[in-house]
Amino acid sequence: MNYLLKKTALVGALLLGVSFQASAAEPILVGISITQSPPGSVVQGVQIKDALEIYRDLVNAKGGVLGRPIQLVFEDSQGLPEKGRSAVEKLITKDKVVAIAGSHQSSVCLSEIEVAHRYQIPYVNTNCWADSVREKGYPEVFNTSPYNSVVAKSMAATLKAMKVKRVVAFAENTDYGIGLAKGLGTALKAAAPNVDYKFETLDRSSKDFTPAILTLKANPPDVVVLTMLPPAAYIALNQLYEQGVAPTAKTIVYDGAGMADYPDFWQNVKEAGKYLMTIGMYHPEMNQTDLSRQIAVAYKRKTGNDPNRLIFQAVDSLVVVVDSIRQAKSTDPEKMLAAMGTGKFEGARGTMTFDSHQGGTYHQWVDIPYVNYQLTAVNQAVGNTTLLQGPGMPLNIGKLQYPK
Amino acid sequence: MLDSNQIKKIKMKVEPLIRVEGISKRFGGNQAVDHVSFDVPHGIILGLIGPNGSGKTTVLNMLSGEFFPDEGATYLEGRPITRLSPSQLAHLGVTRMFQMTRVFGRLSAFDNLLIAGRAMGLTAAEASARAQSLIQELTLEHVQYLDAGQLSGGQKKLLEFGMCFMCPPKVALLDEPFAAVHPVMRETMSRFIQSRNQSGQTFLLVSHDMPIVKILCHECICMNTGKIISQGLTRTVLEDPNVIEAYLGGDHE
Amino acid sequence: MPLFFDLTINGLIMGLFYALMAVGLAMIFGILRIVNFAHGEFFMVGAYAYALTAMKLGINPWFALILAAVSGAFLGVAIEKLLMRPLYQGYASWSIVKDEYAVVVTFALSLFLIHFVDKVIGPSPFMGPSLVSTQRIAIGPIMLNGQKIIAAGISISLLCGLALFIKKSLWGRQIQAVAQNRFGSSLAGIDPVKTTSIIFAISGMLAALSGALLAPIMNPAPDIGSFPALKSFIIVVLGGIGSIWGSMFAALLLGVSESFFAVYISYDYRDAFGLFILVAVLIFRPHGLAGQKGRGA
Amino acid sequence: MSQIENLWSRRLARDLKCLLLLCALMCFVPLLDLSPYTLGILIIGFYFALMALAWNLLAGFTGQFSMAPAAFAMIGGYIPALLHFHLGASLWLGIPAAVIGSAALGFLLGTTVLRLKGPYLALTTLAFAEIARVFIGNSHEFTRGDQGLNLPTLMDGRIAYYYFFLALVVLMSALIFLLMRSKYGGYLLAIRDDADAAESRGIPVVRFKLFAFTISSAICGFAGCMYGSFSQLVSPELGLLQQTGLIISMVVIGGIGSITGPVLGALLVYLSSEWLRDVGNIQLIVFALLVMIFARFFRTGLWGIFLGIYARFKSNKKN
Repeated sequence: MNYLLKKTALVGALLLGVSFQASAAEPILVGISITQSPPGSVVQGVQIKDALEIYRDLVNAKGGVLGRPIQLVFEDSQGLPEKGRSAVEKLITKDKVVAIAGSHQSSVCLSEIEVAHRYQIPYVNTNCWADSVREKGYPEVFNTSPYNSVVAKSMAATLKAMKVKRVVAFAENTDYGIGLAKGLGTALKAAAPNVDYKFETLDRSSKDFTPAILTLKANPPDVVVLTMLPPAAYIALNQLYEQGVAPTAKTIVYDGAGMADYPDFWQNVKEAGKYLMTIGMYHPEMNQTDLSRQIAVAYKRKTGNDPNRLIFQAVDSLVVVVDSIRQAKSTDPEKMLAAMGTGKFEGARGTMTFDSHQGGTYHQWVDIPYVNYQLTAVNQAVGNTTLLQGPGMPLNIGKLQYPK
Repeated sequence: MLDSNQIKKIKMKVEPLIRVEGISKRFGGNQAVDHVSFDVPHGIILGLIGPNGSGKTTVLNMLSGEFFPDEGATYLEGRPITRLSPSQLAHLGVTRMFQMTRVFGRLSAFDNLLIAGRAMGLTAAEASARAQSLIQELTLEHVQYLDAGQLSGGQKKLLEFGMCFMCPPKVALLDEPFAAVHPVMRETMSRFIQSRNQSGQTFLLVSHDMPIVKILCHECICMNTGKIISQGLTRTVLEDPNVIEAYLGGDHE
Repeated sequence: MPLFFDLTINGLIMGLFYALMAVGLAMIFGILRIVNFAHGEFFMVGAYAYALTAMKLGINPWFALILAAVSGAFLGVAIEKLLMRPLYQGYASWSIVKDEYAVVVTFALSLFLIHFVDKVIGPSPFMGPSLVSTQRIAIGPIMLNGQKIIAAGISISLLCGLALFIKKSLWGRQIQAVAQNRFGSSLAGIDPVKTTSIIFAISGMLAALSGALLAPIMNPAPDIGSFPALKSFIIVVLGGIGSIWGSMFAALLLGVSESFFAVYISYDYRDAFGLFILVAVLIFRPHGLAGQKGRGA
Repeated sequence: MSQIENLWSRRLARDLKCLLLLCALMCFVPLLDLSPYTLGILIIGFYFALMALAWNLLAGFTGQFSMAPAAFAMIGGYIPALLHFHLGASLWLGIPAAVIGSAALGFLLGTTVLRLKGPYLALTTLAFAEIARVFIGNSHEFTRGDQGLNLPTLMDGRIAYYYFFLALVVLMSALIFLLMRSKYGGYLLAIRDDADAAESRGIPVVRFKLFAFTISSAICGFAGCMYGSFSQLVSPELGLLQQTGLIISMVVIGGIGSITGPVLGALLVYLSSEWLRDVGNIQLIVFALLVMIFARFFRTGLWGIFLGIYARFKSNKKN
């Protein structure tokens, strides 16, 4: 019993400490809802946290915004919609944050934006791809994240250029996975109607996808598309390889999640990662802004890893929050939202503006840069991969390699 | 013309209280009970004896509905009761006591009696009245409010007696009631049994304890390896050479 | 019918792994009549012990395998000493209290282990080093992951070894005795407490080993344990309480039927399928496929 | 404490008094004008109190160890959500549907599993819970999968919801009190302590097990539905095994086999785990340890500890 008491006392003391700091120099609080413990993807959460802290320090080093420092309040969504909802609820009602950012899983976003909408607090989506997040049409929600429809369009274009006949997609049973797989289907119908395309939904909590893969063995398709997130995607990749289904001289794996630049990618897939073709939201050959350079250096110093798209997406989402405050000259939600709706924002990946048309791209940074590249060696750094399509450039499918 | 009372008497003569017809039970390989038949007349204390594993407890379990016989049938006053559940049997007036005493451990002794009474359809008032009188009859006053789980083995036995007699049954099936009980308690118990029997209560008593069987039981049935080997007045059964042989044999094992 | 063939092989291999995970649980279930909800965490600990010692300390994988087994056994004994003693030292005399205590404690333990590892070692999944360099081997038409073959081989030998141990060795016979009748066996001079800690050691060791063997295949993360644990629960009941052979049989059956169910019925509900079987079996054959009917479970 | 106090009726009465006292105190909490967030925490605490009461009715009063309470809450939440999502039905149709639906499911599950005992019962109910969760979580087309469904809210304003849930807790405790004071309550207790003995004392065991199981499922379903309408979101996470574990732990810490215990446990455990969120979110680690310590060393739970102190206090006053 007194164990409990001690703990609560400790907690109380800590809370006091925090609130004291806060009152010292009244900072601007920005709420960050990320996954910090399983079952969600903690790897993503950690990257986003690092990136946001780096940018926060940059801003505060320059004297903050409106003369006030930025303070990030982190909450753990555990990658669960329910926890995300209560986390955002806490950030808004208890910590009184001026905006929410950081979320990186569509199912969580979808429950969080409900809360943001209820309290009319700006919500910047860092990495939720599902179109349904945009289709809700909530004026509080702005998206610096990649989005399924653009990914689907680009993948369809690539597949068309490859002149493939048969494509099979493995989709995880989430809004992201199924959404992208379906989107790819419709995009393919438009781009290359003669391609025979079908997708299977897999339970991402399952550890053995071999049965699904075995069905392809007799007659492998030209491309196996993965719309799954790690770690399930890693397992699927390995099992595709070990069953000899892909990559082969006939079949290539095309990753639609942009997982090739995850820090834990190579420690989870070995040989199976070679020849993986992937859509990427970042590549060193993208035209760098000086912000992105600063971030890259700082991130390398902080973590020892090369930066990846998630780092820049996170930074950009905070950029939007900070600059909207600067442009609105106020932390009043309405003014911030107005600024976000109309303003231009110099992000790490270029100049961001948000579409105002309802639908799949509502409040989305539409012309978000992306690339297509292929991994050609085990443990290859993203910088050394073969770039099939530079940002905003035409696709050069000729460079695509197949295993001998 | 016969009045209803006389008819009842005649009926009692023709209809035994319980009739057991050729019941058998086997567990896996071994034939625990093998075509056993006997009657339990009204108002008797019938002893069911036999060495360990002779199947007497199994017979009791089949009578009380713990499990059903593979073959054969059992009747209560001519009415088939072979496939009734223990609770149904209890309501018909066939109630049993377990060898391992079974009381409701986390409730006070008094509550045990109350619940037993309510379960047999008494009102709250009736139940607590009977409970009080039984508590006295069984000399449990000093422990009536303790959790039944805390009572001594003997006290538990007495309590279980009490629960059986909240609504006096037609027949009480007692399984080794005297096993591991303090002598004083035995006294209380056998007095209780006899006094109840004076007022016409029928008992079927499974026991090892020959002295007490001699004292209590009017008639006896001795079983061995699932069959009845001797049956009749207690004295004659106990002197039956088969019975002695069976017990000696039992000891040799 | 190559697909049929492939599915069967794959199913059998999965089944073997399931078996290795489950027998330990079956033994605990058999001797204490409780469900160890932290069983999956044995698996997780094994996987981590193996992968970390092999990768961070760079020691030989085979040696790491042994380390994993030891750590599992150690954890098992620790749990038995710290948490399970009350169950059979008259501390919980009522069965309901026993079940409740067992579930609460083992459940809390699993929660603790998962989040402890998550905080201390970190959340990201990683692939343990394979015991063999070649990642894939072709045997005729069948492609197999080299690690899977080795792991399957080791599982078979372990399971047979266990069966022999239970049947032949003195400890094994003591275990059987205690499982049948704790009280009686203690009268017969067998120390049930010691026997139980042996059981926990074995159980932990086997689960940890399966974790280590699957580390290169299943990319362990802190919450990896829930998957093998659920499978094990199913298998234990299918196999009948405490029946080791039953569990092995059930494990293989589950493995194969799952991989067919996945292909011919649904990938989505694959993990529910085993549970369906479980419920069905419990309804129609409450004592499992192999378990014999005792008087009152 | 004089021995007669040990009579079930007395124990139950004392229990209810304490609970009503506790709830009376909770009535004044909103006067401290807490942030809506803190109120929200308390409301969720009440939700867990309802679940704990339901589970305790089964485990603490009837001796049936179910692992499915969370699953029934999830089902109870999803029934109105699906009705709303597919047919646009209002909550006023949804709530009774939720109660009836979960009761019916509980009845069906009960008829199949209640012949089983101890670990078997736990495992089957666990299997049922997982099936329900996998099914709801993976039927993406029908249930929107793991992203969950939105529910219309019942009333606006946290204060209103707070008192609503508090009232529900009081109501539910009162109902359970009445049940446990009646002879049927006695039957349940008898079944808990020794089902075979209860049977041969003339209590139709299976029927009353089923009765308790159905009631408990219905309460869980209702609680889940209410929770959904409060958070305006139901997701498969409601049915996670961890949730059941949380509920069990609450009952154990609070004190199993009582009415006050579960409610007290639910509030304390949930609040403390929320506080611990702020210490580098190690709440789950600390919390798990706490549960083990309690289960191991304070088996009677807080309620038992309290009674012990109360008794000593009483006897001191006598001499």
